Amino acid sequence: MASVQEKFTEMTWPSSPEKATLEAKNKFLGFWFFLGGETVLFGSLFATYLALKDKVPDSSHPLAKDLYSMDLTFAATMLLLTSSLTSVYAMYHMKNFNFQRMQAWLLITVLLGAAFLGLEIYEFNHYVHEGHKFTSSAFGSAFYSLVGFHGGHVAFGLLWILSLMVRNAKRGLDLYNAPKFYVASLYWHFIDVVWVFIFTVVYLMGMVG
Amino acid sequence: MRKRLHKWRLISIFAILALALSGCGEPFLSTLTPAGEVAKKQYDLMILSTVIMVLVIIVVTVIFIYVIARFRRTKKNENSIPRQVEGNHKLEIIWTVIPILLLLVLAVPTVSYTFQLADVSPMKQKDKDGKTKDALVVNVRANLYWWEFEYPDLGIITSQDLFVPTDKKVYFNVKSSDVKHSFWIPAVGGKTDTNPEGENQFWLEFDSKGSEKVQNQFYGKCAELCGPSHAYMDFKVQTLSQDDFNQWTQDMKNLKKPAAVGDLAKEGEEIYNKSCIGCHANTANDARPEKARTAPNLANFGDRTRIAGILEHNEENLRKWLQDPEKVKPGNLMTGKYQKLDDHELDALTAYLMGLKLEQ
Amino acid sequence: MSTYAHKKGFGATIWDYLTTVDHKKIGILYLMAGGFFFLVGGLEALFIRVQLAVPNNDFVSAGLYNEILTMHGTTMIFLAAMPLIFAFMNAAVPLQIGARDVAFPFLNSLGFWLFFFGGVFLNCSWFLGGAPDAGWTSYASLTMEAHTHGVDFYILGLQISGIGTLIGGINFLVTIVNMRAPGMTYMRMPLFTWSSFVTSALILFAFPALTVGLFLLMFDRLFGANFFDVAAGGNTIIWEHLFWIFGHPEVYILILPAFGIFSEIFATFSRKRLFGYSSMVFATVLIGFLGFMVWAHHMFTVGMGPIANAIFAVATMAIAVPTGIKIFNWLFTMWGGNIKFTTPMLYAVAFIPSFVAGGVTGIMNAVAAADYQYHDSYFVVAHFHYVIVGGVVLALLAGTHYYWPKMFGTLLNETLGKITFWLFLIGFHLTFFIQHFLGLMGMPRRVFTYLPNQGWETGNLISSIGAFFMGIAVIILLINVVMTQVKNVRVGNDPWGDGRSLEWAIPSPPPFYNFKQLPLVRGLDPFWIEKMEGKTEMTPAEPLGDIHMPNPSFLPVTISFGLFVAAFGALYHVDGKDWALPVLFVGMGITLISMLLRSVKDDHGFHIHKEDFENEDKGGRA
Amino acid sequence: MENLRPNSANPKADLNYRRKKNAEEMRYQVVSFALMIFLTLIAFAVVHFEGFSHWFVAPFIMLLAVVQVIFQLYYFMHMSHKGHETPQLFLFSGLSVALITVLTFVTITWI
Ligand code: HEA
Ligand code: HEA
Ligand SMILES: [Cu+2]
Repeated sequence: MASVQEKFTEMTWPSSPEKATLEAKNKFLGFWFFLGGETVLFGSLFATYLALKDKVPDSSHPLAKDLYSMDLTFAATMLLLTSSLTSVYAMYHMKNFNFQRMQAWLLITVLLGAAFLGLEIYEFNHYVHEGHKFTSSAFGSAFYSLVGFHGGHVAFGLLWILSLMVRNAKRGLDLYNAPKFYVASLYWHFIDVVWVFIFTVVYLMGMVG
Repeated sequence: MRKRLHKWRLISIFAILALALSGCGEPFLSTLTPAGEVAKKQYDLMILSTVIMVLVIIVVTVIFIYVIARFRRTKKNENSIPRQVEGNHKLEIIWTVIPILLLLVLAVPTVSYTFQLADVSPMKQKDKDGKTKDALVVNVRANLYWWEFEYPDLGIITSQDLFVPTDKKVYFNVKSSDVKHSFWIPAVGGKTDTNPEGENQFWLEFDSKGSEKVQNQFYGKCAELCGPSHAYMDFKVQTLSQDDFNQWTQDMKNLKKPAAVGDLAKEGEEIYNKSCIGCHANTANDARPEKARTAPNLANFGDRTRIAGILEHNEENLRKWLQDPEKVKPGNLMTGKYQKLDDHELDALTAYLMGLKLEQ
Repeated sequence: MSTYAHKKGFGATIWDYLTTVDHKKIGILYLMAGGFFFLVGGLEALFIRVQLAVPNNDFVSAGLYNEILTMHGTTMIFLAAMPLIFAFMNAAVPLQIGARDVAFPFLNSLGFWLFFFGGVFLNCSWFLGGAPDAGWTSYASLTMEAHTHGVDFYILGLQISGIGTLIGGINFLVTIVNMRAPGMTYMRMPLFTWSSFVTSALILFAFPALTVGLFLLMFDRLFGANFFDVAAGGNTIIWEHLFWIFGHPEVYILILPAFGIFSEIFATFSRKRLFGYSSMVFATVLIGFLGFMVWAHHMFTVGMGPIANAIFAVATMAIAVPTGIKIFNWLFTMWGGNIKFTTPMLYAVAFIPSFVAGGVTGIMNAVAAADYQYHDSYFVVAHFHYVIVGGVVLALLAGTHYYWPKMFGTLLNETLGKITFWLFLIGFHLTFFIQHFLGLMGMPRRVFTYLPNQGWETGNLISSIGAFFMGIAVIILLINVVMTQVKNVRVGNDPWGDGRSLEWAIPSPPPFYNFKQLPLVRGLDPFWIEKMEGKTEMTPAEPLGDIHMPNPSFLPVTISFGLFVAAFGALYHVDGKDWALPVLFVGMGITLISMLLRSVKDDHGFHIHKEDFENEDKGGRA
Repeated sequence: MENLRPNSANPKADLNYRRKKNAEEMRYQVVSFALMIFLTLIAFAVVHFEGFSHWFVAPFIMLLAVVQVIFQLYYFMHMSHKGHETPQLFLFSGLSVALITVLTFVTITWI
């Protein structure tokens, strides 16, 4: 078993640093399990949303098809999908033991994620002005809970990746932090997976009516 | 071993004793004395499943007793080491297949009865006035600790006491106006939840033989925790022959604004009109919308068998209720809705309410 | 390492337990906390039975009864049964698979403290305006009406302890997958480990549904959302589904480890290999799998329609098959065996008829059309106490006696143990058998009292008498525990003499690193195999080397405590209290700062060097 | 731990080999990304051109989403690599529970 504090060179860097120590393997597997649980969590939120979609107290409240706009959703989708690719690049450089490039790609990922969040906040704000509020109808509660939980995951992911970047900026890659980077990137992909369903089930299907 | 048998004997004696003491429960309340088609079907299912379960228990118990009697460690075999058997495919197949077969025997009637009990198609057939063609429909509305029964095709509303004809399917639309409750008449059939967000439909049939045995009165219960007085959310079912039922509906329809008889009752009427009528209607054809009907309809109050669903129907108890309903039914929604009544006012109101009767 | 702590006095011992990341000590913590909550829940049960002993009783008021009833169910399920199961999982599973530690020692400790503070928070409600009173199921329509903070305590308390449980579950999954000793293949794992594995998986998939349900309820009650407000388009059935999507797997979360404990006990005291091991594993997995497809059998009367009812009815019945496989395998484990009736074995033996009786009434409940009669009546109360008390509680009592030596190094007194057993068993049947009939005679559950002349008096009185038998039994158990610890007669590795799995190959209690050298596992029941070849210890799979151990940490306590504080802020926020928001932020701050500390401060653990072992004695052998 | 240490005698050659393999894999990733974007575009386009019936659009875009997610899981999250058997099992179990939940909520929640 390799030691976590060992200093590495390109040559000695293992080919799967995210699973090179027992701690790393545990973290890797534990995180996947966690994602399995998260799937159920989001499944429940999706289910709730579908059951309460367009359920409003009276006809003065806007419905899904009155609200969602294609441009905004499309832009948000592109941002988040792209950030998934950039985080893949980061992991590519991690495997090649290229710390600087990894950090750079992570930074891009974080920026894309932040832009996505910005759009989302703008969107929520816009809806609230149209009378679609968290507290105005069951539909509103369900919508903000599902999309908001996802947004919360994005925000948490951003903070996580940022703090990993800052914490390890000086010391570079080793077998103690490599699995952490890797797991954070898995989390980021998972957020993207959830978004694929959100833009399909919530937005696109909402627009169809 | 002897100790064990002893214990089992003790328990079964207790159980049998208890059963003997109480039989199958009270016939107006027990699911074990079914008095209607639905309850009978359910009783059949209970018997069938019990038989299967007893069979299972016997098999297990026989093996069990044999094993623990036969293979005990004794001084003699203290150090012997039994053969380490891995398993036995034949046995394992047997105890997989037999339960599957038993379950099939149970599953078929289960599915079939489940569909039968859910068949409410007659209540969907309406004539051109929007009335149900030839089925009696009752809308049951559950409220915090009281029940309302509306006969939509007859234009009658009653509360607390449900009136039904015997030997005929009665169809129910059930719902709740506040929290979830559940509508249950154990001797006549299983329960159906009254949900706040939608109506449930089901049917019951009250047979005349069973009704006779209980002097035409069954107990109904709320079966879903709904707050402090959940335990007191009882109602009564009065069964009538078809003719009597027709008579009853006629009487109810003809029930005029009640005329108070006597000075005391007249006084009571005044108090009633001042303090009670905002919530309680005193005619059977209350035309107000559901939302406005926030308390039990009192049109035939004098004919009821219970005060507030639980107390013996007499003047003393009525006074007790009117004086402080909270004492009788904690958490009820009448408490605090009217001013305190002094002794005289209580007498007056009691006299008035007790006079709210169908003309006989 | 207990000697280490003892030398330093009481304060040091406390600190040691507050900061421990050792799974064996965490097991003891779970045992103590879960045991405490069991007493609380049991006391509540006794209050219930006193109130119901006679009609029209006024021992407690209507509102208070509902609080006691709710807290009894909630406490027993979440704060007693599950933690006690975690106690044995922590005490035994790493040892059974030949691991030095669990996969995430820190998270393991965090899981415990989250559970603990969640439980304490929930019980604070007693002193702060009233406990939750909407039943352990807290159906949304009723909880939306609740005017006290009771339900909010339920929501936040369960949320906190639920996270702890989820963390614990993930920890055990990874431990079992990644940390097995050389040779310990999946199909050589003891059945308790297997059932812990499946249970952990159920936790992983079931708890998120509860988490979401609790969130929705919290949003509605504390932040003005409308999920369950029918007037605003909401729907309360959503809660029922979410609760039972969690709730049904939950009952298998409870019973599977119980099955596991009994499997160990049957094999040990029959001195025989578990009959049909592979079908036992298969049945365990199948029960876990089917457990996710049947939740709506709690909702037959809701009005889902005959199609849904029929599907869920048949799916539910299917569970009888794998459970039956287990029952018969246990019987045939004893068949031809050499059975010794120790206290744990008595519990195991008594479990079979008790649980079968409860299981078959489960199948009766599954007959949807007939369940319209059983549902929400005492028949259901009888069913689930037969499976829970006759299954889970008997297993916990059995496990307490069985694993006591491994956890504490002493043997509980057998005579007192047997007295406890008989009193408890008789009391149990006395209490709950009659309840079947009460239910069939029309007695609804969750009633705070009942009127006379409905045919229920005798039954209820008998039932209440039975409960007191159980109470006395529990008190005798407590006496037994105290006596045993005072006498402190130490035992060796394998005090039962017939131990089969790895935990019995090392000292009782084991050293904090468990195995000096990882054992080589050569088959099912590895220790038995070695014993049969005349050896007294396991063949090592590795040379003596340095052992890596995790550092203790106080952060799990602070992280959990922060949430505990924050929960008060969230709860009183709706009352418009000025201090509520600051408290919320301070609490979250404590938690977040602790988490940040954890993540920026590298924690590489420490090593025990192999030289240190050389002069250490090997511990007594049985 | 087959991946702990380079197993060829010449570390330089080994390094080059790994570099090449990583680069090749990265190319796959880019291709799958392009496909994902493409699928997304189709989904948006189908909704944008309002000519299609609801009964076609809904299942169709769901299908696209599923395909896209498979790309994410198997390529971006490396679920196709070996050593991912247990993660697969647990992810799909979670997915099944989620699916049943969704199914019931759209069928038997409203009475
Ligand atoms: C440890 C807990 C536990 C366990 C193991 C079980 C096991 C089972 N339960 Fe139970 N159940 C509860 C805890 C548990 N339950 C609780 C707490 C509630 C109420 C919650 C509340 O409302 O508050 C409940 C309620 C409940 C209901 C809802 C009743 C209602 O509210 O109307 C139903 C309905 O189907 C049910 C069914 C079953 C079935 C089929 C099993 C099966 O797993 C049983 C299988 C076992 C056997 C069948 C015995 C052994 C088998 C054989 C010997 C083989 C041969 C057998 C046959 C052919 C039949 N349970
Ligand atoms: C693990 C779960 C579990 C366990 C172990 C128990 C154990 C017991 N339960 Fe409970 N029960 C539930 C889970 C459990 N229950 C649930 C989920 C409900 C449904 C709640 C709801 O409807 O919402 C319920 C409901 C319930 C009811 C129905 C109430 C109603 O519907 O109105 C009753 C009534 O008899 C009851 C009784 C008992 C009894 C007598 C025990 C006994 O076995 C208890 C034995 C233990 C003791 C007797 C402890 C003795 C303690 C002492 C002697 C104290 C000593 C004190 C100090 C030293 C400080 N329980
Ligand atoms: Cu269940």
